[in-house]
Amino acid sequence: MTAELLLFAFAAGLAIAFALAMVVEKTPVRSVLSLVVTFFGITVLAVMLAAPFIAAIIMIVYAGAILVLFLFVIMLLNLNEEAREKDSRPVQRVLGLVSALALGGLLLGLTLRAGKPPVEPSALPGRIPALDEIPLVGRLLFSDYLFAFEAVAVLLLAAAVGALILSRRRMD
Amino acid sequence: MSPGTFFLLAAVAKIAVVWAIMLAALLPNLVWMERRGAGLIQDRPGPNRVGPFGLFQAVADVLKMFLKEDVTPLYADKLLHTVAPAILLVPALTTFAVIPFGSSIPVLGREVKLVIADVNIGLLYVLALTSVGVYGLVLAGWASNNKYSLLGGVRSGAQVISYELSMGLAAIATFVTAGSLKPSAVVDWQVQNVWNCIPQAVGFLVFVVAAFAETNRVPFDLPEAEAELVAGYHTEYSAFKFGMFFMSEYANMIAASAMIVTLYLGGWSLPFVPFTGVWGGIFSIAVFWAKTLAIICVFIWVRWTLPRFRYDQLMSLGWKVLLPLSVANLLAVAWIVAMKGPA
Amino acid sequence: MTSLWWIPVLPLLGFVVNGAVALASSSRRARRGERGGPLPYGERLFHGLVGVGTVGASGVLAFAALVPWTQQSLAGGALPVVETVFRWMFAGDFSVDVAFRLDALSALMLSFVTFVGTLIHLYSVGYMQEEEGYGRYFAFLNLFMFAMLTLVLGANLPVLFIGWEGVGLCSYLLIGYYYDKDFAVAAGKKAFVVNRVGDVGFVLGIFGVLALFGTTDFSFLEAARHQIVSDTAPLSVYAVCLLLFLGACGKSAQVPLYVWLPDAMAGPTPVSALIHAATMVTAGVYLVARTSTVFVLAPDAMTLVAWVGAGTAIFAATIGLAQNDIKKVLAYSTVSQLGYMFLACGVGAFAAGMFHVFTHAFFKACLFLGSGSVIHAMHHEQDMRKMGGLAPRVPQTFRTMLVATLAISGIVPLAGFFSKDQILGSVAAAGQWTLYAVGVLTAAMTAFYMFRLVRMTFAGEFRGTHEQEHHVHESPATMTVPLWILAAGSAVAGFIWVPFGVSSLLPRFLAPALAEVPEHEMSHGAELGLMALSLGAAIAGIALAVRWYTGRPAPEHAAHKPAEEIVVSPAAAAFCERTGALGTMIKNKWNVDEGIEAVVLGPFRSIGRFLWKGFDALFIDGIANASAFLVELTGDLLRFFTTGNVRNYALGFTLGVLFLVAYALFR
Amino acid sequence: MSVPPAAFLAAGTILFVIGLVGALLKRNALSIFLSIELMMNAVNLLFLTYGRMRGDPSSHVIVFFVIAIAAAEAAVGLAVFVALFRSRQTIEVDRVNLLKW
Repeated sequence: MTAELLLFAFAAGLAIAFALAMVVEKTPVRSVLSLVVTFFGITVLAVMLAAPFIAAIIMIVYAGAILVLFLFVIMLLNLNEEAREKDSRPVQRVLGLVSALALGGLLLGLTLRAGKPPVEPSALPGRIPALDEIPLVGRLLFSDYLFAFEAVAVLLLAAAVGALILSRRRMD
Repeated sequence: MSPGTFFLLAAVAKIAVVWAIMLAALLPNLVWMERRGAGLIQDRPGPNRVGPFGLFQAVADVLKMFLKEDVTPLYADKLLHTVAPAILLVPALTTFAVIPFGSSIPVLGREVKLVIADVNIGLLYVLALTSVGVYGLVLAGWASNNKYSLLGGVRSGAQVISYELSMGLAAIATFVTAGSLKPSAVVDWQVQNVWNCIPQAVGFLVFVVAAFAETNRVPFDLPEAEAELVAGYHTEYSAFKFGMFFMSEYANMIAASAMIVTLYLGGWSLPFVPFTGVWGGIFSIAVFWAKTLAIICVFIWVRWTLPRFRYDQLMSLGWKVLLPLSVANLLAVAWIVAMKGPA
Repeated sequence: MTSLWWIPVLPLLGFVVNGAVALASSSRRARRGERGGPLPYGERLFHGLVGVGTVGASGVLAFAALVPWTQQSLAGGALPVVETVFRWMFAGDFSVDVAFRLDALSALMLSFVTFVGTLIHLYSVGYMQEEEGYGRYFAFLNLFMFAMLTLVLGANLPVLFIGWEGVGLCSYLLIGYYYDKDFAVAAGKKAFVVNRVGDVGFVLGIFGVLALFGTTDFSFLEAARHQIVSDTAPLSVYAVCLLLFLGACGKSAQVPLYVWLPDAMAGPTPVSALIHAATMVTAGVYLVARTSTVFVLAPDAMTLVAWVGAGTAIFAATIGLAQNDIKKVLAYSTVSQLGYMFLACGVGAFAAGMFHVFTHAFFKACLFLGSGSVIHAMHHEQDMRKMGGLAPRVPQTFRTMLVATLAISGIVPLAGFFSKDQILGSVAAAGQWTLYAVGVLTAAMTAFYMFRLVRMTFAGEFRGTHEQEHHVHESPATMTVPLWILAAGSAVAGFIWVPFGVSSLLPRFLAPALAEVPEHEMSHGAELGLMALSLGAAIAGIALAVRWYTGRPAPEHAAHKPAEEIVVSPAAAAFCERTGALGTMIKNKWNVDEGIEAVVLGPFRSIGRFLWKGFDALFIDGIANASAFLVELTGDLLRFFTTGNVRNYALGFTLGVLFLVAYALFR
Repeated sequence: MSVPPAAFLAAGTILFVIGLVGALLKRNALSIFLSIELMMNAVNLLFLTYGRMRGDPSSHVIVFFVIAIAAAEAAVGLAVFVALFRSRQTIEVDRVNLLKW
């Protein structure tokens, strides 16, 4: 009981703290690393939500591939530090902060209101049994979501080709 | 004793066993093995001064690491420079959480499966850890603020990511036959049927080659190619931090060997030999480590025998040969399994 | 008999092969920068072999199919053979197959189309050898044969229509064969456009047939024969007949859609012979004869056909009287003869019309090829005023042309006599004496202008330049052999009508495929009298032509005069002077082209110009410009918001979401 | 579930807002991109939570798709940055304002 709560507090705290660090940090490499830690926290939360498969996928795809890609690009472009000079758009800055926080407050209200479960969770017969997540997701992917699955496959291919062409050096 | 407490105690005991074998027994002596093996292959004695056959060389090495001065370059990113070796070492050590290192032992009337955490996403767990390990290499290279280090880091990152794909795809094929993502299920399947290295020879080959690349071992040790990059990503490391890199290399090697054994060589099992009772369990542990050690010997043998690849050769091997091979293997296996119908 | 579809397909193969080789060859020449000049011998041999070979093979197949069928038919009647190749399209009850049909009518057409076609292909081998576009020429000629055979063999109107449009296309392509000459291009366009007018009628006619009979398959002919028509209102049958006849008018160059045919002489002469004399232009007659069972349901339409035919016959003949271009004379002659054929159809003598189609194919092809031979000899000089005295220089051409001229003039016992006499006899038998008089007058004129042509070309002394005189030579064997064969055909083709035994061969053969028209009995004596009358008219025309066009007084320095100033026959010129305005009108071809220009094309151009300047430029463009201006204005206003800074956009986006969420929350 | 789902929802929303703040305030295109990735994962977390509450495994599939699309987006986006950096030597969004016309 309390162990679970403790674990949640640890993971959520880790995620939020490092997310903040990511935003505050001026060095892009450190930002990326902070985000990795945040993802680690999210992964733990996902496991707690009986989604170990998704958790592993987040770790493999996000931490293992996407963020490494970010690191590569940072190293390739040699982006060591963000510009030190003052933000030339203070209005934008203040307005952005205010609106983001306002939106955050509203969203919090919205999610928490919608967060009341429609049925008592324990009464739900179709609760996801943690052990059967992978076959369940697999079956859904290849039945109800088959078209979306194929579409995403095509999208990934297109993205790969597009990325290649975009980053290719012009042969003049 | 409640089941919870028993489970906890058993887990602690299993962790203790694994780490004892790996950290205390295997890891230091691997260095000795490697150097003696090199001597054997290169027709020279190797370390033979410290203790009988130089067996205490490991102790001397560790002592030296602890006592040397720890230098951090002036313009390095100190935090990351320090964290990087740890990031590399931790995944290598934690991989063992999902590898079954023995059959099972009856303790106090309960069967204890000899695997620390028999989770149903074992393979994904391993892949996730491997992908985290990349950060150690890349950050070490970047944090050192040294061009050789940076090049080594980028190289190793690209290499590990490239070969991770083939490795994962090859491994998935074994899980397809076993019908589960649990490594223990794969071993069970092999116990009941046949070792995977026979029906999935292609996948086995791909996996072994990719494992060499994943561990940055010769012939794929480009990140630390001394002829071009001094020492690659650990050029600027010394003393204990360097020791951690050193350790993690061997820990990775052990982990990779253990994975090979688990997925393709029947894990802790031997054909036609039943493993029952306490002694059977203990014997299975011995079998597992013996197999792992044999694979490690292959690693060492290859290191001192083969020349290094060029970087473009490495990439084209990974993307143009291994990846298509592993995909084809996976498709073939999946087709055969699908033809056989649901198990 | 299972190989009917090979007959059209073989020339199609020839087209593909010839076309591909010609394309490859010309692009190779273009790459090498070679321009002009005849093709090398090997390429010419290849094109000639493929072109003549495929058409000849198709002819062999055709005769192999039609001879047994004809024997069977004459022996005791044979049903039409219909061969379905594949289902083309279908919708509900309606379906169209690609199918070919062999019956009496198509057998008759098939026989002379393949025969004359092969001869003309052979002739072209010699005639065209100097040409750069040799391969292209043979490719198109083969394509034409494919289309014509499809037209002839088609077992339903849509398939017939494919052939119909195909021959039109080939006609266009071959008229414009010399595409670097403006007049050839213009003539091709004219032919194409005028034909479209007729084709509109034909297409609508096909729909009309579909509406009346529920099918376009030729089975509707039998339905019409038994008067099984969905809509018995005479008006709808009448309309369908008129529409089909409009199509026929376009293709067969009847008044007022004849204007394209004389211009079509811009194409190579063998093309004129094959397409614009022997085969394609008779497709209209074929169509009317084919649908004769429908036409007889609308007697008024028949009358119109007869009058249009007779009118065309005499109208074109008058123009032919005063033409100086050798091919133009023949062209107007063709129009005039086609008029005869329609005249026959119009009075219900469909068999006689088809008979004239058959004989005309021989002597008109012979005449055109002969004129081609003359032109060849004269190095592309077509003006008869520059000719004269060619008889001893090109004796074979002269002799064959003389035979054909006698045939067309209707001198007994050559082919033209029988067919023309049959037509005139039928007209008289039907009691249409006005039409008969027109026919006889036309016959006299025909004899006159044909002999005028012969005399101007071959008699007297040479009026061209010295170089031309020096170069005049007889054509090679590939040209003279077809000439002799066609001349022989012109001589004997008429005998298939002559009654041997019980009844005449041809009408008995054609009868099952044509409408039954009640026979008008005439006494034997009256028949002989009419025969003598038409023969007399022809002889009178010939005599006048021979008297006027002696060719004797060749002016001394004719060679240096422009053609306009050469007076070949002072007597004819004097006669023309005396007729005054009429003569001038005839010389100017009744000013039809100018009239069409003024009445049809002028207004069209005005409308077009109005639509261009008044409607399109002001109104349509105005809309476009106004909307563009509006967009520009809006853009200028909205430009304020596009700072180009991504963060601004992101902020705007966030604010939008903020409002949406607020709405969702506090709603 | 001993931890109330609201806690997960709150955590997800907070992470989302942090990402949003980062996306709005950061000037380095790469950092903005990182923030967007964070927002996506916050949403993933919310999806998983709702799925858990309703016992609906479709949420896992949706998250799976989000991750796949994020991968595609990252590939193209980073390629765009590389191309941008090649032509302008910077990826500061304030200095890149070609979206104007």
